[in-house]
Amino acid sequence: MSSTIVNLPDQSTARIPKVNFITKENGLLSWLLTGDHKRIATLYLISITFFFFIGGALAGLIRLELLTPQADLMATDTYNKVFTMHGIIMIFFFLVPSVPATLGNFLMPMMIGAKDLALPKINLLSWYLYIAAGILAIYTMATGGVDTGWTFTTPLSTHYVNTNVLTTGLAVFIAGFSSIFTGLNFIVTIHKMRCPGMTWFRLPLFVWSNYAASLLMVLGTPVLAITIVLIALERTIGIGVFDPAKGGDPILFQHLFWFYSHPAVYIMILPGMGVISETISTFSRKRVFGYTAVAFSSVAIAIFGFFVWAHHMFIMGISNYAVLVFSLLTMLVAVPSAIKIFNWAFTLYKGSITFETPMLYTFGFMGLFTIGGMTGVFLGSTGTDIHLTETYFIVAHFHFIMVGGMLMAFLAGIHFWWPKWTGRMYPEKISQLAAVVTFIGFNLTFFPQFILGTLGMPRRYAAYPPEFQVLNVFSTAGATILGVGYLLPILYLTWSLKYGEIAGNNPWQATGLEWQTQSPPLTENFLVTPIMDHEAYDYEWLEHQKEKEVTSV
Amino acid sequence: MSHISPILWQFLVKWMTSFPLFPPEASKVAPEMDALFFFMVLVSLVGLTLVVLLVTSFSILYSKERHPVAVQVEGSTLLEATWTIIPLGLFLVMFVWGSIIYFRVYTPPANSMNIYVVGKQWMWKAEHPGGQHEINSLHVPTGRAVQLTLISQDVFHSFSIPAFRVKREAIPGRYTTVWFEPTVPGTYHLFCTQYCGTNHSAMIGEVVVMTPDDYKKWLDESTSGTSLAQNGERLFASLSCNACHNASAGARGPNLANIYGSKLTLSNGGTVTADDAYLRESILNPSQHVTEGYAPIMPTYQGQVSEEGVISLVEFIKNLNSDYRIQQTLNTTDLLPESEASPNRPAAPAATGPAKQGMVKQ
Amino acid sequence: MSEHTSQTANHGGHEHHVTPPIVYVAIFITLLVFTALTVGASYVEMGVWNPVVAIAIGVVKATLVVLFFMGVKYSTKLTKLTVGAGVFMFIVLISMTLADYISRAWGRW
Amino acid sequence: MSDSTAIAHGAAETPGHVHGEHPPYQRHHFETVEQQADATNFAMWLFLLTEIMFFGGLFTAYLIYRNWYYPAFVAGSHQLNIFWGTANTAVLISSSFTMAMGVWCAETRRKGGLVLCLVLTFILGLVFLGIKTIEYSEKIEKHHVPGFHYSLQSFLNPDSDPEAKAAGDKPLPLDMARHTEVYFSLYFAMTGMHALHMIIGISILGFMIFRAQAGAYTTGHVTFVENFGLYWHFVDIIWIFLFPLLYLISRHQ
Repeated sequence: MSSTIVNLPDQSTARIPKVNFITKENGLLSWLLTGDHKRIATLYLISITFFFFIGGALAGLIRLELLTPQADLMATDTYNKVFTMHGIIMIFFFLVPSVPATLGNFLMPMMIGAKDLALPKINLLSWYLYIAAGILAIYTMATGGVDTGWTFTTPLSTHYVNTNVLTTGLAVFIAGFSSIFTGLNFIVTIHKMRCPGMTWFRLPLFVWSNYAASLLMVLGTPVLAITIVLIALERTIGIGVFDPAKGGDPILFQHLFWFYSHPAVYIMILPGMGVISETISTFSRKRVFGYTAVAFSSVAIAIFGFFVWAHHMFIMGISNYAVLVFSLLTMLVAVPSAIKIFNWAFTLYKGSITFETPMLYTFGFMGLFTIGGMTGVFLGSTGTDIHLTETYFIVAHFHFIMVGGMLMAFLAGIHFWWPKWTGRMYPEKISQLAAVVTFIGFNLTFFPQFILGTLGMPRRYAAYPPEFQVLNVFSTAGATILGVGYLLPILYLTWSLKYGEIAGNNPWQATGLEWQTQSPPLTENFLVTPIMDHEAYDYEWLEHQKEKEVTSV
Repeated sequence: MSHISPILWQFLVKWMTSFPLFPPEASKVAPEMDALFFFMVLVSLVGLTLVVLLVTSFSILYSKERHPVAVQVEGSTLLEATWTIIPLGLFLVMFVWGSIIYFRVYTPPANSMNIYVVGKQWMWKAEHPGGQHEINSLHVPTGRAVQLTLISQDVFHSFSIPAFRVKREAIPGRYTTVWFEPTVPGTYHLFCTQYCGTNHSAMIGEVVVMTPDDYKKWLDESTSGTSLAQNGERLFASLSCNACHNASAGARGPNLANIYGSKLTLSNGGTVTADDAYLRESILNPSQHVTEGYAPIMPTYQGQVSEEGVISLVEFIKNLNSDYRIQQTLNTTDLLPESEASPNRPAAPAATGPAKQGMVKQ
Repeated sequence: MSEHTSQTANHGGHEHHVTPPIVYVAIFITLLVFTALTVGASYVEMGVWNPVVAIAIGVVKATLVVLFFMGVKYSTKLTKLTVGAGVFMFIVLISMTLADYISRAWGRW
Repeated sequence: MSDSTAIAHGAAETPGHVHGEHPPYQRHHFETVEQQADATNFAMWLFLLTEIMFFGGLFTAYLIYRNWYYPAFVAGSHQLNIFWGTANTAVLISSSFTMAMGVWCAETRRKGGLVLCLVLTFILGLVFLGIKTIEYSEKIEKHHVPGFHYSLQSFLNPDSDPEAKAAGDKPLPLDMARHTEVYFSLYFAMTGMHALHMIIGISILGFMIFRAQAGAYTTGHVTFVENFGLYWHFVDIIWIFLFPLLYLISRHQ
């Protein structure tokens, strides 16, 4: 028995299918005017990778600055602009669209047996909005940047800085609409475009979690939009809604902002959880343990996610009664995440586990997400929140969720579906190495920050007391390793586009409908509309299929 | 060791010698919060170990070499219920425990001494009742509950003392409070933790905890001569507050003696406790806080009094124990120099110095 | 408004409800009446009930528009659910934010 | 191909389907016209969901400040012209009615009726904006636009202002008078956002009138008209709430 499930076709005879979504049409215009979800996903993949590396470069600058206690690499205002742009680019231009707009866009229609998303033009529009917003953000950065922090806290952002708040706000506003359209498209598609036999409880869990995330996008993002409009009005003509000098309440801004921005963290993590459900099932050859619980926990997170926003404001002087309620609800929202972790762990039970790259990233996700989730409880509990909030503890916490969780899941997904997307495999050994390097680099970068936060080092500091230096040096060293871990995939994935082995339709022998079509898929995904006649993750059905094929040949 | 570069060597030495992993506990609430913190660390470690143990043991037991054919298991309601209910129970324990500490930190005891703190870009100004001013530092005695009344002059700031495990945002337009009881003399970090603009990272200072004797000495040395309440008294006079707020029969404004802490009935029918926040609001937005039986004729002082001015007015009104003082301010313009103010009763009836306009912004 | 004889138009053999114009006319007139009513009510002293009445009339009018002009009365459960979800989230946003503001007055905080 | 394969007989080969030929407006990725109509209709509803939340933020702000600064809100509200407000409500309800009739015409394939209804809706929309312009220009004249030389005159000294005088307003204390600016901020933000939606709607209407004349919506493809109708009615609903909240605060005083 070999220790891998990878099953590639005979390389001497195998060919990439002549007709696929990439070769269907040629020329730049055929890409820029496409309605094909897979091409739009490809456009998204290229653009978010670009923004990820911009955001990553800014993160590198932050870590370099923090190597020494003094603000010596850059002036404090430059540092403030750097971390602001790092936050804005990473959140609005990488994390929010990362899995949904790339993997989700690429896979969702195939997973439910549809030819395309319900609204292909809206899908394309959402990419153009994203690009317009991205260009605006880069323009902002080039013309002096912005130093409000990604949270745009009033009255700082409205009356006390003279950087490009308006253009940044506009960029975020437009990016918000891009994300609304993606979410809206997903919801419509999942409701209306499922193939015959694809009942709700036969949907892959990736679809469930993207559905939950889409709900958040559709319901949460508009509140951010109106908040930004009010900020812009406040800043330009001073309407006074958030200005205490005119009788406004800056806390109201916090309420409206976090009404979106807390659900936004679930927008960022839920699709990643979907990826993990797919990979962990495939590489343990087993149906996800407690499918229904995992599916419902996604929806539960989405719904509860709307009731907890004020936990970002515990020390801001909101009413203590509200603090109690929001803290209690925060504790409740932690439960579905715990359920998911244990269900994934038990999916391995009695499985037949192999350790290909996506699975390594998945293990990384599970460990880091557990730490990130548990430290979230430290912050949800009001008592410890007082000490830990606004310090590096919270920085470490959300990086464990966002980078350790979401980015690991994103990379797991990219490696998992890469052969489907391009028709070629990447080199396995080096990609496993990259996964391990990423994991080590990540822990070295962010674990010391928990200790820094407990010691009280505030976030967004360009200079800090010298006794914190040792841990900061660790963190910067880890960031360097992490950087290598992220550069490696770019290199070998690009290499694989031309030199990778031909993957065939189903290299992982996975059960999803997307694996039952050719790689790369056809423009309308399937030759004929599939009919779902089995449950999701039905490996026995798959075995059955293979036997059939063998006998029919 | 000559082949190791001096900088790296220096770094390694530093690493070996001073490398704090946990902040000092210097307040009464700190050990309590740390108990919860370590409980949570423990739970997290147990949880993480459990997950890691499950994943590794399953990975070894059921790797493809050992276990070539997967056995399909649908799920287990019992197991799933277990890992729903146990975390939920633990989280609820943390919720209750955390809330108890939260309420402790933000509920100052009645006998605490009050220090006002004004945050502005980018400094902290502390105003002691005895008239001591400090910038970016705070001197407090051990063994006494110290309440901070915080406000910001411009943007959100956050007053954080990690060694005390307390933190509170200073927000514009409203007082917030926090309290602590220092236990260990020493010098501790004071940070602004809410991002507040360019020099956010320079908005730091030190909290000096002293023994009560040292503290008394410090108070004597650094007094500015007039207490906060006396400043307030001058302001009260110079803004002609006493024209209405006096004890005479038929005065147009309510008598302010002993008003602090009392329950007031407002003209709109509501009742309110006259606390710092109420007093501040009544100065700046009087029409919403008119006491029953009075006409809404008081002008607003928004834009005429600085936050420090409001603080001294509030402190003055707080310490008004008799009509005598109002009458006195009504009639006196030049008074005897100030005798020493004790920290406990900073505004003990005493004469005030010549009225200064320093607190009044034009 | 007794006229609920629903016609159906043929869109590729799919049952699609077409509301008869008489219903629209009836709703239109009702809406105008309610508009007059709400203006009139605002001139009547009702104390705390003034805003309640104004909102109630607004809700009734909006419900009529949603049910008939927008045809939710005859649409699928999914559409009804969507409308319900919108109203629900709207109420969550408002009520949970107001919960903070209202309870600030309860204590010393 | 075996029967139990997941990739079973698709639509093209299945004889059960009625449509041998797809109508020209059916997009390639939909199996049937109904699926397309359902999907776009649902998408429109979801979009309206986002609109509810968009205005939700403004309504939240409104409710909070109305509770805080009630006298200022009353005085500010009395500055609005109730005649124009009521007229505008009637205009918008009428436009909603003509729009609903337009949808009916499209559904029953009456091209002339559809064009007429759309033109009427278009005109009523313009009338609404016209009246709004009159109201806004009144506010500009009186310096009641926040941020632009905002004047407290009408509130500190109601006798100087015929409208405030007519409403029997008492002078507000200075601090409360200043908060009328918050009221007008919200007034302009809310009605401005609403007017923006109207402008977008009217632009689309203009486009639709031309398409309707070409007969694009009266051959069974009514989805676009229906969905636009939903949008238009939604804008109407927003106004139905804005009107009492902004114009009718305590008119009896």
